[in-house]
Amino acid sequence: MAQAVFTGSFGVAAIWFGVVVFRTSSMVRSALALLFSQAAIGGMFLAMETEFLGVLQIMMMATEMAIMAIFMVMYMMDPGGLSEMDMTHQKRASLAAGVLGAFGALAVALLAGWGPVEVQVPAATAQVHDLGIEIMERSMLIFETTGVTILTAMIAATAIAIQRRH
Amino acid sequence: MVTLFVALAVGAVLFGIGLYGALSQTNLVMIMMGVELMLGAAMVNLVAFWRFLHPEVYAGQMFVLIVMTVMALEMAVGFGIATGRFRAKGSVEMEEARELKG
Amino acid sequence: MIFLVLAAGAYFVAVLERWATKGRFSLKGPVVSGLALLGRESLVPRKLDRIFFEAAPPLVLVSAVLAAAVLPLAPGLVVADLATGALFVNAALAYVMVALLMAGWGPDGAYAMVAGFRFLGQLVAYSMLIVMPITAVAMRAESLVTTVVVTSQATLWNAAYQPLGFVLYFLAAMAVAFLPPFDLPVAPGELAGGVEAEYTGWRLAAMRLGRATLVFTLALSVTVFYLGGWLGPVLPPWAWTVLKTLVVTAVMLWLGRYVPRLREADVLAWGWKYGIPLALLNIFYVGVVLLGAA
Amino acid sequence: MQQYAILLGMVMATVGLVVSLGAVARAIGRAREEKAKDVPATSGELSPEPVWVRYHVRYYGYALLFLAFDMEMAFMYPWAVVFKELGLVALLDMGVFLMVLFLGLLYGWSQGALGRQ
Amino acid sequence: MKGSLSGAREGRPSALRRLVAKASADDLCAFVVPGPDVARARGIDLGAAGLGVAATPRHAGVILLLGELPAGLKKAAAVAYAQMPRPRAVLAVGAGDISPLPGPDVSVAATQADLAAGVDELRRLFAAGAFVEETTAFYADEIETETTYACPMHPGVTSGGPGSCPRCGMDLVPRESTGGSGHEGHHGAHDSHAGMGHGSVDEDAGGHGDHGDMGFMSMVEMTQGTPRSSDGLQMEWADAPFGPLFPGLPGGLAMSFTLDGDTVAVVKAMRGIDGWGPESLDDVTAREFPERLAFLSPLSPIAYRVLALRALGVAAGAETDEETLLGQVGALERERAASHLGWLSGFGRLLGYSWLGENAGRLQVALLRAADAGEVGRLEPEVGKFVRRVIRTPLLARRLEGIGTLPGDAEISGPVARASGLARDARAQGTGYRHLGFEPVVRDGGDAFARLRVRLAEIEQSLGLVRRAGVVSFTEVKPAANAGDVGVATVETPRGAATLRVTLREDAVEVLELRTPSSVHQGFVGAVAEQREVADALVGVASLDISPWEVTG
Repeated sequence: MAQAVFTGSFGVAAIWFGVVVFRTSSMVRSALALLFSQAAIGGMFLAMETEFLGVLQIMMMATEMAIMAIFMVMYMMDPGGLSEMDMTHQKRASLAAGVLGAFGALAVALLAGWGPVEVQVPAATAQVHDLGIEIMERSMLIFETTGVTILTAMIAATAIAIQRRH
Repeated sequence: MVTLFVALAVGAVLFGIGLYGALSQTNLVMIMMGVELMLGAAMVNLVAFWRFLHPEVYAGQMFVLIVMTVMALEMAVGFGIATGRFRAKGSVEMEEARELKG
Repeated sequence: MIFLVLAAGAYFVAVLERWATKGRFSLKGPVVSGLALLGRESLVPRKLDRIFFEAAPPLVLVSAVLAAAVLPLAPGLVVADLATGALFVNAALAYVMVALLMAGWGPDGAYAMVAGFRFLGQLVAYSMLIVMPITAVAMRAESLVTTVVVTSQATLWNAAYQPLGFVLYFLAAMAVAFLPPFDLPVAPGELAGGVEAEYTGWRLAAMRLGRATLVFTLALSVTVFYLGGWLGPVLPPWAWTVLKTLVVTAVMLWLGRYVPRLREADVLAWGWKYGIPLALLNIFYVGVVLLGAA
Repeated sequence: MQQYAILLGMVMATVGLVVSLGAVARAIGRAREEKAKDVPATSGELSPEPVWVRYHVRYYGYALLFLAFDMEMAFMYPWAVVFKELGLVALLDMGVFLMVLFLGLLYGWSQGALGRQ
Repeated sequence: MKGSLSGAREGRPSALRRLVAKASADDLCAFVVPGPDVARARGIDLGAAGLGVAATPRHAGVILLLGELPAGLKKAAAVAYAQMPRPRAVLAVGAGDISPLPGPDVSVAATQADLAAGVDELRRLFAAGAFVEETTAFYADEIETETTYACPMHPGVTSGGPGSCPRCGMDLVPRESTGGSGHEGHHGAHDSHAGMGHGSVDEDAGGHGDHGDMGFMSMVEMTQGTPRSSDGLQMEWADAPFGPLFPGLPGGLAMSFTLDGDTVAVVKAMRGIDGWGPESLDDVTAREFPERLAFLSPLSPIAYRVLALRALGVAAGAETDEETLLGQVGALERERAASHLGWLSGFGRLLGYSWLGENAGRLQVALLRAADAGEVGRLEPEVGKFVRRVIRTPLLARRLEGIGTLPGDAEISGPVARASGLARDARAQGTGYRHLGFEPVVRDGGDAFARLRVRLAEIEQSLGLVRRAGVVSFTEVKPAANAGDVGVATVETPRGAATLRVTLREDAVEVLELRTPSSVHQGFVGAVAEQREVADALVGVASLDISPWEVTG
């Protein structure tokens, strides 16, 4: 039960920050709101006894969303939100889509028969270890592919963003 | 059981918010934030499934790692594009993207 | 017990810092200036991001305390011996940057703004140099549990086992705690206080407290990861940890007195052009050595 | 589980400490409203104009590379834990992975991403 | 008012309040106006007096006013004082009238002993009177701000009151600007903001209707007509004053950087100190003229005293005797060494190199306090050690090289010139130096590091000259000149060659021309600072060693 409570409260935090992301007019705020939303998701992982992923999520998102804040401040007009200006369009449609999506997912979550629920999970130390084995053995090719993907992303990002100086 | 549903529900709501954001925002960077939220939702569900359905199969955790990577790469490339656009057009507004084409 | 040690440690850091900067060693110095700050008005700039402004000082302190919580002072003497302790330390320290970013953006002041983004750049430079050396440490310990990391150094301290990693981590740790010569976000001469410029009264006191705790935490992490934590003869284990930590702190604080502050461009360039390759080299070296041993 | 509870408790305690600091300060007195007191202090000049503008960050080249490069450690930590166990294979796997990433770094370097823009 | 602070906090003294009051008395931190450099140049050591020096008024409890302040600095001091958190106090050290600030809590003469006594007095005041029943708010016209309303998207659009923008219909946001008296730093700012918004009004008036709702704003339009940035990304610029009371620069030096991110795009309003300069030299008799000129340049008074004496001497056609010349040389060289040390101390503070800052300051004060050439000589070995150590500092070269380079044909003098390989030195022809075997120190590079090396070398050279001269003081012989005589003289001050041309009227001296190195060098501030990162820009400016007191006009 405690688990459900923790998961739920972190979940509520995640949702609340998620809402703030699109409600606030200050760009830095919205970036950091996303940061804390993701960190709360990490908290949910911890509550669900997935320690490694949880801590990793909390850490990764701190740096990545902070960097998102950089680009928000660079490219969004009026980053301080000094004037509450509206930068949305097709509001109703997207709201409908959002609600629809949410309810669709909810319905699936509730209706689908998930079968028996496991109560026991491997200890956190074992998790890290087994994940390592997984990466190195079964998912080795996925892992290496990820490497190549990251390489592509780095090259793409650099090639587009950086202007060559001679 | 309860926790699983709680997690899935949270995932669903987050996904909804993300979808709304991605569709409603006029600005490339904001759209990406919506996408980030949706990916976050996906991760929540994945972890929930792994934890409550197949804790012995670590492909689940691996999958989460991959999603995380996708998130990061999406940001890297997205911001790359944003920078390029901004340098070229002086803006990252999608509205204007259309205007300037037409 | 642990909290006492932490508090005492942070306090001694404050004393040492005063000694290093003001050149006067006084045990009651920090208390006096702390009280003095409490007694002064804590001003709040107009047109500010109130949430950020208020949240930054506690966030620095919180992340420092959390990082310290997973670092053992002695066998069994650790708040939370997490299975991913080594990773948790990084995770907690990442939020120092978030806090400083908030503090920089919050007050809507020119100096603070520049300072906040400077520190974000600094993070981009040092982050990898925190992560990779710790990875090498974990390789040797076969675990992310901090207590195991310490016991894995029973035969030889990591400082000697992987000196390269030690040096990189030490410098990166100084950068995390924005100690001179990495004090770009506070830079008294360049930005008149930087992120701290708009903080006064008790908020400034909280900020300084957080900074002191942060320095202690980082010194403690250096001790645990590289200087064999509590390992040592005669003295009780916790005494060894504290002793080593304070020595590391002293070195960190005094180093900065004798070199000029680095330029942001250099911090970034060196971090990426030398730091990361060296860190990778360190990992590879440790891997080879471990294979040789096996 | 209870470890997280302890950590959560520590967070609360720390925040409580800061809040109580504030409370003591409040007990001593509130700040007096005065002219120009709440304008950000800029070395003796009164410059109340907002600086919340689109800030030109010069290191976005690094930032972009960092975003991608950062992910490598998500795989590195579990790898480090099982390294000894798997031995050479692990070293080679990670070696390849890191080499690939390093190529990306070198490309960025060659394109001048590592530098003030 | 006695027994309590002018800037006390409101509240009936309680146990807790007494405690914190005592604490704040024990740890006094001062914000120095015009700056610590002036204090050191007057041989005053603040640290020894038990005062910490704060980088910003926010962190200070005491504002220390040093010497008679010109109007411009009084205004700045008023602003700084207004921004200090209470309890705050005013400590006047040899300062005359300090309005608009409230009357000083403690006022002492500008000597080390008096200052120490004043600080003790201040401690008593803090302990006793940090909290009083009721306080009065500090107010002065100088800190008045006026609110105008501007459209965030069209900064050109401003109005007196709230409303909505005629172009985009957005609500205008309040923006404050400083009222009060003359303020170049800001009159520039608004225009630049307007220019930043977009090129001109008509160009975007049309391109606007086609956006659907009025709320939506185009960024393309915002970024039109903005000056290009180095990497082609157009961001908005913000003005940030650096000075007159900036910790990393000589006190009084007032600049305003327009920042493009952390890079200086434009340097605005580099100016001397309001209400200071040669115009205050009118109607001064020949008798007190040297006195007056020396007073006007607190960072190197002796050089200007000698300059005045020589100019008057030439006017009178009087020949200065060997012994006086030697005395002048000794005094000048001692001052030069001290001034360079003072520059090093400030530079160390800017660089965050605390060891340099502290030791250079200590040596400077010691040098200025030396009673005779013998004492100066005894300092020589220590100074030598110090100089060699500074040169060997790791990372220092890396920090300074390539910063603050100047255009080749620049009309520079003094160490700045000698650091770019030019052997310009008025001493080379100067009487009195010949038989001391003087050779100008010349280094190549023309950047901040070369200037550092030149000054370090000159410190040792000057001490050597003092040793050979054997004296550090001279007797003033007031030459009796007749009306109509014209005299011109040039002296190599620590910052470069200063030239003075005077003519005598029956009762007063008329300054025909006063050419100071700083007023020449200030013209290059833009060249060394623009398109540099803030820290590098500041290093470049500081390396020129501009004395705001000499900046005429």
